[in-house]
Amino acid sequence: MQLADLIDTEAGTLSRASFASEEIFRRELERVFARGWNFVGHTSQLPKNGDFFLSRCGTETVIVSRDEKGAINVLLNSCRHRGMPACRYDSGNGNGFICSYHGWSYGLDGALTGVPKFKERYQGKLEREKWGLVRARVTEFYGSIWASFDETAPSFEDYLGPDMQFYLRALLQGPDGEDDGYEVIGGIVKWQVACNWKFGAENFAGDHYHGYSHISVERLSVGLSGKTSRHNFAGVKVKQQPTFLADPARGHTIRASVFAALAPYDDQEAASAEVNDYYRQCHEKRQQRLGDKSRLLIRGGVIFPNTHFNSAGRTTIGLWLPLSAGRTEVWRWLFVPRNAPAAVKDTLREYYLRYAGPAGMVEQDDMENWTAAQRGAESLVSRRYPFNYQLAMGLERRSRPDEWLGKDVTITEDVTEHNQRAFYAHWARLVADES
Amino acid sequence: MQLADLIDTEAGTLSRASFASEEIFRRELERVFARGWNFVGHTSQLPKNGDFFLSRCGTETVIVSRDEKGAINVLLNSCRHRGMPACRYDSGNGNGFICSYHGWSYGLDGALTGVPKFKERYQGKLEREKWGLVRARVTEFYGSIWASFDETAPSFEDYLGPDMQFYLRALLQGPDGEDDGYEVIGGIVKWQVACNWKFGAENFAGDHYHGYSHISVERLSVGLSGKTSRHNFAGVKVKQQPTFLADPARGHTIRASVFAALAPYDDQEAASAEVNDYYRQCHEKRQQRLGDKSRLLIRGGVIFPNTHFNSAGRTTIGLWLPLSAGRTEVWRWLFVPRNAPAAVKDTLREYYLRYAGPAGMVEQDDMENWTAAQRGAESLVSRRYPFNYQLAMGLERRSRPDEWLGKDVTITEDVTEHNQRAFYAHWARLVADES
Amino acid sequence: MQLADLIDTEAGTLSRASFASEEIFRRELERVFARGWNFVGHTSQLPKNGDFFLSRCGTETVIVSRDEKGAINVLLNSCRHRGMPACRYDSGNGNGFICSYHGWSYGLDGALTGVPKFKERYQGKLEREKWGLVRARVTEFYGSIWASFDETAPSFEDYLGPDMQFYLRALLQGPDGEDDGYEVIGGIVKWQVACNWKFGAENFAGDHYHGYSHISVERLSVGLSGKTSRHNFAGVKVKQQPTFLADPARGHTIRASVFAALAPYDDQEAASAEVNDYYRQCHEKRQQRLGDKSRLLIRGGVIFPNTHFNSAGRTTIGLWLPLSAGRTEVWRWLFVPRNAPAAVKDTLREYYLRYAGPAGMVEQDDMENWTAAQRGAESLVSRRYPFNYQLAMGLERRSRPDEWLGKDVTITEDVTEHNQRAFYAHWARLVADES
Amino acid sequence: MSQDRDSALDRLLLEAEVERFLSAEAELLDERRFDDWLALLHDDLHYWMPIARNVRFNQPELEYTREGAEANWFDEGKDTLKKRVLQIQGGDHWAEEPRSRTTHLVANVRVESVEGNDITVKSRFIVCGFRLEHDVDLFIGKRVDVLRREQGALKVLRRSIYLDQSVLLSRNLTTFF
Amino acid sequence: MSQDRDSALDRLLLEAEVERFLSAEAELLDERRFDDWLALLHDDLHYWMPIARNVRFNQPELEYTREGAEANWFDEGKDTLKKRVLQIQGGDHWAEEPRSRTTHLVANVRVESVEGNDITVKSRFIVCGFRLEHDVDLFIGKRVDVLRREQGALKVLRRSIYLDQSVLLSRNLTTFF
Amino acid sequence: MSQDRDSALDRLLLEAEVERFLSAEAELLDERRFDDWLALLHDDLHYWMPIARNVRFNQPELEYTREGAEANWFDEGKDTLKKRVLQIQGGDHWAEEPRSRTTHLVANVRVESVEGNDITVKSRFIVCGFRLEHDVDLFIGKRVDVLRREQGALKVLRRSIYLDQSVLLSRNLTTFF
Ligand code: FES
Ligand code: FES
Ligand code: FES
Ligand SMILES: [Fe+3]
Ligand SMILES: [Fe+3]
Ligand SMILES: [Fe+3]
Repeated sequence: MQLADLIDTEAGTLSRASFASEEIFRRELERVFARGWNFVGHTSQLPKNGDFFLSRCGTETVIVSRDEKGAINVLLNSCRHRGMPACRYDSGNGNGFICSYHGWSYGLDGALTGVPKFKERYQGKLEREKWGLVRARVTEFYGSIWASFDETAPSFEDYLGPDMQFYLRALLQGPDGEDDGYEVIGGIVKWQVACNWKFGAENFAGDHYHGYSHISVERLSVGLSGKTSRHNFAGVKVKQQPTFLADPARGHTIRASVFAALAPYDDQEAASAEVNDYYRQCHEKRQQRLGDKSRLLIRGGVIFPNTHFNSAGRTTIGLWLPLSAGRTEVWRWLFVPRNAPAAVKDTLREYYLRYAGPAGMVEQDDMENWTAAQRGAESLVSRRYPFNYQLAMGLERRSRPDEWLGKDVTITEDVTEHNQRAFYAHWARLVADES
Repeated sequence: MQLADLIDTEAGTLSRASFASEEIFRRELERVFARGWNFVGHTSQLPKNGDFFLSRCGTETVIVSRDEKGAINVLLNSCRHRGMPACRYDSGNGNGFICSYHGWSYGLDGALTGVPKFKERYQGKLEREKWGLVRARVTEFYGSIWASFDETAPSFEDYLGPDMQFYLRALLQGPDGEDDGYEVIGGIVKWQVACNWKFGAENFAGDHYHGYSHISVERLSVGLSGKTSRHNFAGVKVKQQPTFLADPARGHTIRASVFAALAPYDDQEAASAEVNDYYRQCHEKRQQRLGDKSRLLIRGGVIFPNTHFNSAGRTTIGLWLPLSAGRTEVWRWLFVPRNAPAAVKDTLREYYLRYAGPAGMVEQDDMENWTAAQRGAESLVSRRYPFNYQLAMGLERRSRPDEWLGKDVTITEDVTEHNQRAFYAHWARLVADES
Repeated sequence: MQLADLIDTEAGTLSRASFASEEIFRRELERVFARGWNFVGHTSQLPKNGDFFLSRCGTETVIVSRDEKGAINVLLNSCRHRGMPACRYDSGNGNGFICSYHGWSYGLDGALTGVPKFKERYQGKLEREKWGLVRARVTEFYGSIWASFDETAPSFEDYLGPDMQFYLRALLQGPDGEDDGYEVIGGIVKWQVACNWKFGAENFAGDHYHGYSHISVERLSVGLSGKTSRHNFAGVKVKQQPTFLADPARGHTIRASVFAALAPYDDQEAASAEVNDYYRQCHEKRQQRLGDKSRLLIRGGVIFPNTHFNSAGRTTIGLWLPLSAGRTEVWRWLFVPRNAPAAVKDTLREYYLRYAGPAGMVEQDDMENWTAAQRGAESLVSRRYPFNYQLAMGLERRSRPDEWLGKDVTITEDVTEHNQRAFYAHWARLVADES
Repeated sequence: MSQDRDSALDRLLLEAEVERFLSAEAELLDERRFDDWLALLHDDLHYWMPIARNVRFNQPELEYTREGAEANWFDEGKDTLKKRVLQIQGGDHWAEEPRSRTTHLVANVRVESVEGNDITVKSRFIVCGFRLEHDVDLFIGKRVDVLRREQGALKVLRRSIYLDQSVLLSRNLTTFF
Repeated sequence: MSQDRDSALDRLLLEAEVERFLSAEAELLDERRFDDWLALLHDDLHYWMPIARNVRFNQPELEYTREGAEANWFDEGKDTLKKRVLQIQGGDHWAEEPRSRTTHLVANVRVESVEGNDITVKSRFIVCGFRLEHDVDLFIGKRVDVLRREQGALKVLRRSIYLDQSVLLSRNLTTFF
Repeated sequence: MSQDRDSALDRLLLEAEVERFLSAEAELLDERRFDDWLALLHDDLHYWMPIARNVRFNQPELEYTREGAEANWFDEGKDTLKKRVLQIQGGDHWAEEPRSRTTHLVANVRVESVEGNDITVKSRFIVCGFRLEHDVDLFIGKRVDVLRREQGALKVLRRSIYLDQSVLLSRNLTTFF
């Protein structure tokens, strides 16, 4: 299997080895994960100076901390002496970290502040400034925190590109259109799935074709109100056009709805007056704030490679963390509108829990199918037959309903595998790249 | 370790790396398993059109089905869209298979019959005839079903060769000598053993030297009647000569008994009149049907590489399925004479269950020894010392008691490692083959 | 990662790949373990002819036996026919071993004494003298038993070198200075740790810097008497100088104390009169026996590569057995002075049990830290940053307090990573060695 | 004296009733008699399984995510459990089709307190699920139930389930605890 | 009333007797007192462990192989069990020499019904077997026993064992359930 | 007759008391109420967990290392256990900081004999420990306790723990059994 042959963009096919080969997996780690930017958390998790929590950056465990100056740091959680994790608590508050092996101590910014026997036995020669915890490059973006360990990578803004900046900002706007409008619910949801991380990535990139996976839940009104079907969007009566946008040069993908026209709120949350009122007010504020652009509703997507999010009434951001070609750990942050009344926050929280994750009535069927599909990517004969990504091939276009929808993106309206094709084309370039 | 040096046919030794090296294991999968023919089941498992069951073909999970036309199909159980198993039931009856991921549907013959959004979003362009479930080559042989995914492999008959066709046909003849005389008992026995698959293969190929493994059970009359020792054969008073036959060009091996002369039945099943009568009648019918050739009694063997069987009063066919160099999954089909009275079928079933498999008083000791021997093949220093296959070396001959015993086979009478030598010589040729 | 770059002796750093790379692990097995000498047990485990026990030699399981002539044999525990362990009992007494697979039998010295069907089917041709259990080279050293499977390795004495012979002999001297003064307590302690074996090796080589690991136990008087702190040494009032000695050419390392002068016993075990009396008498006898050299007290060390020991009032010898880059099995022999009264033996036994091993209040924290540090050696980004071994670098010297402390060793007084540097320098030479 | 004895026996009878109830409940789940199982749940049931966090020894209050306030594995009422049952019963909930084979084991059943009609019971559980050819899930943890007696019958009013895994090592939680 | 109470206590006594019986039996197995164990088995014992299959939700009757008709892990009487015991006791049954160390754990013991001398009991089991240096087998499942009282003593008349694995993930079933 | 019944009920009450005691003890451990747990241990407690060896079928007496004479996993008194508790409580015993989350499950509780104030009890245990993100330890085995009644209260006088692993497959034994 030549790396250059993993993907056939003409045919719209991808080799199953992409999901099963440990050699390709190792290249992914080096060329895709070690070079990208990763979501590591949200400023609402660090209200006070001294606050910290553990997160992941691809394959790495990192400490995300707010130091005495209020600055946010992302630190490789591995003591420079013998590699021991400097921090072993999921979260907390303090003025630094002491390694439990030989007692080297580090500040909230990773500086090596204490070394036993520094004078007597290192004769003061140990270059402490060189032996602090490894610091990642960090960028805050409308409340979200991003990190990269690649000094040669572009800035986070350039990594996102102009269009994705627009979409990600929109994602992080509250229902009322206010920037940085969300806060994290306590408790990050973490679990493992026995499949390649890309099954998750391609699903969030824009797989509206897998409705059959969820036929069981369609019967059961698991929606926000518990009385409507599983999805719910800022409801207006006018036609909404599912739209799939991809940045082919950077591999980012977005699922969105574009409404035909501005329209009044249609009381979709009537089941609860309080919730309904909140969303009506938000709907109106948002129209005022964003005007015509309020017709764009982000439904989800993937910041290349493995930061995935869902929106459209429920906002979650997560990570597909590669453990091996056939095993993935998932982390999920649940968000609620910062200024919403308790009733809305509770309603959203309950909605997430019955919808997403290992106990989620919707995602359970995704996980089951991905795990089973992984076997089909692994076995000797079956892996000779590439996966098919031909859905709506040739229907993508650069022209778009509204020019403000983006400059560098390709777009397909209605169900398609366009976003997966863009994601894998970029992925395959990086994996095959010999530089 | 050069691949060419794995075996030393002069010395009668085989490198332990053959059982422990993951690199050799990968070559086995490509050169031995992907190129051979495998037993996948029996026509008695598919009485009606629409019947299907899951089986294995080396490393692959396959669907074996009888379609509307009554034809038997062996299909790779992996959806062509994203690899999901199309069927997840061990067996059943229906008119096809629907993939639970995106809902592609397939006919009993593997044809891609349904694709959601075929017209709207594939614009009818998806070449459905090219995207059906992968079909294996299939051959029925006296009720047994065989499959191969190698288009370049010879026909099953040529793969067997003339002599093995004769032996396999004989194996499948009922006690009364009637062709296709058996049916499968419901419930395939499946388990895993932490050893290389070849420990099983060489044992069934003809290891009559390991009696010491079974000294405990020899005390306990676990035979057919529960009153006699563990083996039982169509009993006649005349001398029976254990005979080991191998097809060196193809790697197949057979254990058999050849009786000195035709002789009357000797009531070995006297413990049960009904069983005894049945076997007496069968004995006589068989002599009439087969004449002099009825002196040949197949006791077991291996169709290269991993289809193994036991006979001689109890007929079972099984598969050694390679999971890794050090782990094997075993599948076992139990057979009873199609036309035997219930008492005979029950007696045989109970005999199998106390004899074979994880709960079998005989095979338990085989599994224990193979698992322990596997460690000896793996550890760094011990694997420098080859295994010894010198038993009765040089005693094999092409001349034979009866010319009808075979043209292309080599033969050794009485206990020997002749069959293992032939099995491994062929195996080593394929593994070292660079084509 | 070039093998030559694993270590930077100038900088005092070591690549984390040394602990995580499976490729380096395979080279270790071939170049470090298969070529060294290993402790396999103690003569006190084999009081009678016919006694045997199972042990390990690096990656191998071996039988250690005392044969009819009273000679000690170390045998690869793998039948030469198909690799089955010839012995499956942890210990026992008998006149040989019968393989449970095909019944080949071996003498206590490994000779192939019995082969079923030897005359009839091997026609007496099997060269039995060539097919006995593989015999290791064996050396007894003051009661300890050592083995090697490398015919090209130097003698055990040369492998030790003159200085290490002196230290090891001293280790094996009873508290009263008598040679071969110890016996093994029944029950070898065996467990597994999810870290590379070298975390254990470097710790025993001389890590007096990790006191922070054990701050919890310092509060709790787990010492010999249960009333004093965790360490206890033949107590005298004069200053004792912790001293670290390494044989750079051979990789052996020693932790010791050198007392400023001969001095009377100071009743450190006053908690128990009987114990205290015993140690006082030993102290005096030892001074008489060893004179000035009694000022040297061995505290522990490592015979390269993986035989580790602790002394200083409690004598244990153990093995770090490599299972994979990230997993290690530990075996520990506990010793008591052969001639000590029961009260002393019991006190020592209870001291070991609360101190060492998985239930040991001290070593539990070591195991926890090593396991956590292993992750830091494995993850993609963190493993780019080498481990730091700069403690007291440049303070080692060849001159020494007493010339009898050794000719070929380098020495550092007081806490240092000098011994780890010597251990890894030798290890890296062997791993990079292409011969 | 004999009064002590009587109350001791009363206690025994109550404990036995509770154990029978929990064993029978486990059986209904293993036999997939989900409607009968739902009938054992009080209409006001609260069913809660928190997520475990690794915290400093002096902050035990942070160890489990908070009910009704934070993310939890389960934090719901009977209505949602009913939907879960309906989903499995449809035969089209792929995560449970073909069905898992489960074994629910309850031990250390201890009546903690009795207040009016409410009995607080602590127990330990092991739930083992097998599905398809090779998949095994083993869930081990602790449970605190409040059982309410109404018209003589016991119903589960509150169930708190402590699973102890921090990162869930299984892909799904499709069984009931 | 006090009659109710008496019958309630009778039930309790019966349940306790059954639990003691099953615990004592488990102990005999773990202590390898196999002859004493055989003495607890009725001469007409039927001992059955089916093989589990993955089937469509609406075909539960196909989920376990049929006793007396299909392949099963065990489907035998006391005579065969006696042979299994003799095999282990010989010291030459290599799959059990050296012996495994087992722990038999029984829970959720529930008296399902009493008919004449026959008591039907449902339970859950965990059987853990260790052997040699590193081998571990964990068997988890459900059991249905029929215990018959003869001359005051209980004996196992029928034992149905549901293991729930489809492909057995262990090489051997050398222990008793 | 009714005397038989009375003694049968007495036995039941004793068994229930013992089960409650062991369940309550398990709960204290899982809730890390270690001081309360120590209070359940008799001052003369002997706490013993031998190491298992693989021996010939006819040498069962060699299978477990000997108490007070050979190497054992545990072979100690209350004083050492107190130290272990103090070590964990300090928050600086890294092998237990952050703390493990444990589930102690006791089953097959059987009163073997009663002699004066001493009750000999056999049981089976499963102890499951989770710590940090992914670490799981599962300990399964058998226990023999001698409980002594003093001033009405039960205390653990002797505890023998049979773990059945020969090579311990875990790095640490930081929990209590
Ligand atoms: S590993 Fe952190 S101080 Fe040594
Ligand atoms: S994987 Fe089968 S339809 Fe998509
Ligand atoms: S493997 Fe030992 S005799 Fe065959
Ligand atoms: Fe989905
Ligand atoms: Fe055999
Ligand atoms: Fe230490």
